[in-house]
Amino acid sequence: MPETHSTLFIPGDSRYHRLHPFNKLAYILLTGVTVYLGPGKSLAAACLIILNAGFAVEAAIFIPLWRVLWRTLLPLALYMGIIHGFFNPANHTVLISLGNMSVYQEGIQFTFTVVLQLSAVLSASLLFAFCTHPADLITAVSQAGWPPALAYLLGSPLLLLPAMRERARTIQAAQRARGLETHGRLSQRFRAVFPLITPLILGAIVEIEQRAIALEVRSFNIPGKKTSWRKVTDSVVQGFFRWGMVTVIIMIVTYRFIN
Amino acid sequence: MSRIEQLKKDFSTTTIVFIAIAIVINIVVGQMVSLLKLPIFLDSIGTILVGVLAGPLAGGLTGLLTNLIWGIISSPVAAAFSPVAMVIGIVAGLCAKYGLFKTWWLAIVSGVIITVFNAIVAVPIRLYMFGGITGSGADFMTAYMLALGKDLFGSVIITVFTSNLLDKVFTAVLVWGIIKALPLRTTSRLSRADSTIA
Amino acid sequence: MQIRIENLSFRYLKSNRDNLQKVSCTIEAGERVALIGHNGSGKTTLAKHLNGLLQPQQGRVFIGNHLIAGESTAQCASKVALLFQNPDDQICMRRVYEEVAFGPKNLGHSSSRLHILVKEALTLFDLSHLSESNPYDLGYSERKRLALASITAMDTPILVFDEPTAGLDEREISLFIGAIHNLQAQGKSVIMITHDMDFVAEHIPRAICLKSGAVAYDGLVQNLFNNEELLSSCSLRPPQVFQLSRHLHHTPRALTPEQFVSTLSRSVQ
Amino acid sequence: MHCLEIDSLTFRYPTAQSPALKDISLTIRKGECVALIGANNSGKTTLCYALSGIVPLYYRGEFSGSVRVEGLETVNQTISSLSRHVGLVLQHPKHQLSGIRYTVFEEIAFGLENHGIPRDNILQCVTEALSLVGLSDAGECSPLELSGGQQQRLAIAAVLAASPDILVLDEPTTFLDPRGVQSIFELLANLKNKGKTIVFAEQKIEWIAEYADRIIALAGGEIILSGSPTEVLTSPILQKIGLDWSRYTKVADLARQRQLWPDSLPLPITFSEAVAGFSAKSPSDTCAD
Repeated sequence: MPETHSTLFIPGDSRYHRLHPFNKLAYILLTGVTVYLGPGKSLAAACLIILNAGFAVEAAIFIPLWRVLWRTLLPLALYMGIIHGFFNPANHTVLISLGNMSVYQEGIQFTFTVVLQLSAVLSASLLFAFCTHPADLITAVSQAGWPPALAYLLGSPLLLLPAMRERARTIQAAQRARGLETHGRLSQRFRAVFPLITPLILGAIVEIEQRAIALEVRSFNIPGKKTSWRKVTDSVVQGFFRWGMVTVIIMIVTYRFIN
Repeated sequence: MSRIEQLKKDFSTTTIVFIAIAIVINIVVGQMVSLLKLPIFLDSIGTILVGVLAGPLAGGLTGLLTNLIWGIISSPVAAAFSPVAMVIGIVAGLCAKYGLFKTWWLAIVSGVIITVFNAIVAVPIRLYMFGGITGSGADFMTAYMLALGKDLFGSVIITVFTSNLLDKVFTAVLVWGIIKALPLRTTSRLSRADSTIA
Repeated sequence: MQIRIENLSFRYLKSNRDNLQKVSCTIEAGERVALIGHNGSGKTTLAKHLNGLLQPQQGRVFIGNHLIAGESTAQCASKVALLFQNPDDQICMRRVYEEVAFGPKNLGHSSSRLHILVKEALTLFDLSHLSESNPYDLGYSERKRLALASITAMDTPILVFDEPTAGLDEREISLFIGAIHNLQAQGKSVIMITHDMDFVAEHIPRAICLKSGAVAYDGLVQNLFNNEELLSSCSLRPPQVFQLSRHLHHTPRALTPEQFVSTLSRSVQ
Repeated sequence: MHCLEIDSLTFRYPTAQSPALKDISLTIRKGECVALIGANNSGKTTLCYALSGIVPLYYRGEFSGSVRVEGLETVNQTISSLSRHVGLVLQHPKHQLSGIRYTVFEEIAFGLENHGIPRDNILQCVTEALSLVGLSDAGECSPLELSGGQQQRLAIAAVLAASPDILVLDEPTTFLDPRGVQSIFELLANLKNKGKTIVFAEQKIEWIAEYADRIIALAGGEIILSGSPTEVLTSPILQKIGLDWSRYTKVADLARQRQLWPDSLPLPITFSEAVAGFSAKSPSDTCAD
């Protein structure tokens, strides 16, 4: 069975799934701008995290989202906690003393803020990744009248990926069958790079012409109005929210520049 | 040639497909190399290849989209670094434009230049979004620098620069070698190839 | 060098059935064997066990009395060379000559020996005049021949080819036929995975047919084609000459045009 | 009526030293099914590209002479305007997927969407194309899940959706297993019956013999032979240009040398012709089975 899904997308029919992809994207941007540039960093981030958790529950993806979130953030938080707790240049209030080393309050606070900010942005991004079928994003891009090339570039890598991964595996097998050592000493492994990646890259580049011709004969690049079979639901309310979010983003950015 | 004409030439259907393929190459080669357990990533090889063969804009787009797409498939953290990947593509394209991919030793120079610009863009993101840490082995270096009494900014700059130097130089030389191996009929279709092939 | 497979079973990680089921067979030095069966019958999986690309989950594989277990493919490569279907999955050098030399170089042949092996392989597949070319400037079928040459040049006692004739034209196929006869004359075994039953009928004496990972047939090609039930259950079509011979009620049924005509002349007399 | 006319066409790729096609003149009637044969690098692919406008509109090389598709000079057209008249199918099924459509149905719709065809018409065109190639049940599948043969039929459906009258296929069966090959030839026969003009490059002589009305043999970029399947496929010239006779022809030729094939009959190229010829020679077949 060939691998056909290469994204985080989990099918569903929740309200968050049905939102227009641009709204979800604007929300990520809004989250980012709010937690990094807006006033009340930690508090805003905490509120947004709670909001995102609500969305995740509504979309029935809370558990997978939570899993990716902590797997990404836990190592970061640990490294950060240790490094900043001990060495942050702003450290001066000792929290715990361990022999001649000390953990400082400023470093821990700093870590706490950064992790909160990251959690907010990451959860908003994951909501997008888990709840948006790539085809909907592509459709939204072409319906908005953006160049077809952009839709192609956003969409096709996802569908090319499984086949290319499979090719990478075959190339490894083929070159090992020709006596290439891929597990030996460091110098051997360095030397293995070229025979492994050259066929992958050259083979893929040689295909380009055929793929380009196949697109051209199907009028990929012609100017003029295009239609779309797939439909992405949009509404006046969604449009209103979208522009609302854009306005807030602009306001926060301006606020930041003035202050 | 007017700017619009160059833009059209830079973004022919062939180039668009090339960019899409290069994005996948970045991802797959990155994974392939991680299996070899080497101190390099090679995950910008497609970006640099496009930059050199199809111009800085196409290269920048390749980098940007690679990380955004990476964000959809595995972890949104990669998406945060998409400006870095974009700059790698742009700088590679500019280096090629000024003939810095014509020989292997010029490619090394390009690799160093790319590393510098990589650091310029990566450091602020790493600093302000991630508190200077990314959860990789390179963080030990940051910790060490901080312990030596350097400030956070300086520590992160040194970390980013040193952990990328070998990778970017190796990638640049590899790209030079791959372009040499490309069939003539393919390079003849790519807009900027002539400026590279000595 | 003999290949002996004993009760080999294997299942891929995500598979819901055994991809190889208790496969046993012995292939002697100098034999030519066709490995046939429909897509997904386990042909490639079996081939990958011969050089350590896959390790047996059950059963054993011997190459020349030597048990293959826990050895890296790079180590097995000096005994068993394996060619994958798509030549672009292995071409990595900038000149045809170097490409052919890549395998034997990895195996550590001396430079004088290396030169002879490469020259021979290039001649065998009519590529000598292209030895300085860039492989990717060649056409698909020339690259396919290049891949065949680079496997042959490794000078291994056992060669396994996956669909070696796909995409070759008649002249190129006759080059390949010449090559496998040449290999046999050197006492090397050739195993080829193929869908081309006409080729099998005319050039390969023995067939091993896999069906859902199990050996459904192992023996002379002639008898395989006589077994119509088995053929259709493996969705294989008998070769053209054989079909003609069957339709005309010849006995024994012919595999090659020459056999056909001699049977025909006997029946007329 | 001629729907494809080539007049003294010579073409050289930009980076090649010698021309890929030399002084080709050729006309193809509406509804004809023409096979192009030739060794590798004989110019089959380039001729397919010339017939669909890819040469010289995508590959801009040294082009002289003229190619007219339904009266339109290809040099003056665009690839997409030509796609309404002539559909091009390539060798590798995977390379023809648009790469941005997740279902078979949407894959076929891709070309129509680009032309701005309204939704209702898309539904109709795609449904027709799907049933024509026998993929009606696979509309909601992912194109990546299909077998090679199915993917190639999908590629054919995708170009047919723009309803061209002419179909040009460049070795569509090279990468397919026997079952896939059979399905493609059955589809071509079906399309021929529907009145489509078909030009296809192919290596598999035994299949060509069954399905083509006319065969053109190329070597070194020139037309060496052109005529009925029997004329071309039993010509001794075939072996000289790197091709070979089908097994049926070879058998009968050997038999003829021993007076076992009727002199009055031409050499067979298909199974049924061979059966007919051998049965005619020995009506009182004594061989028991």
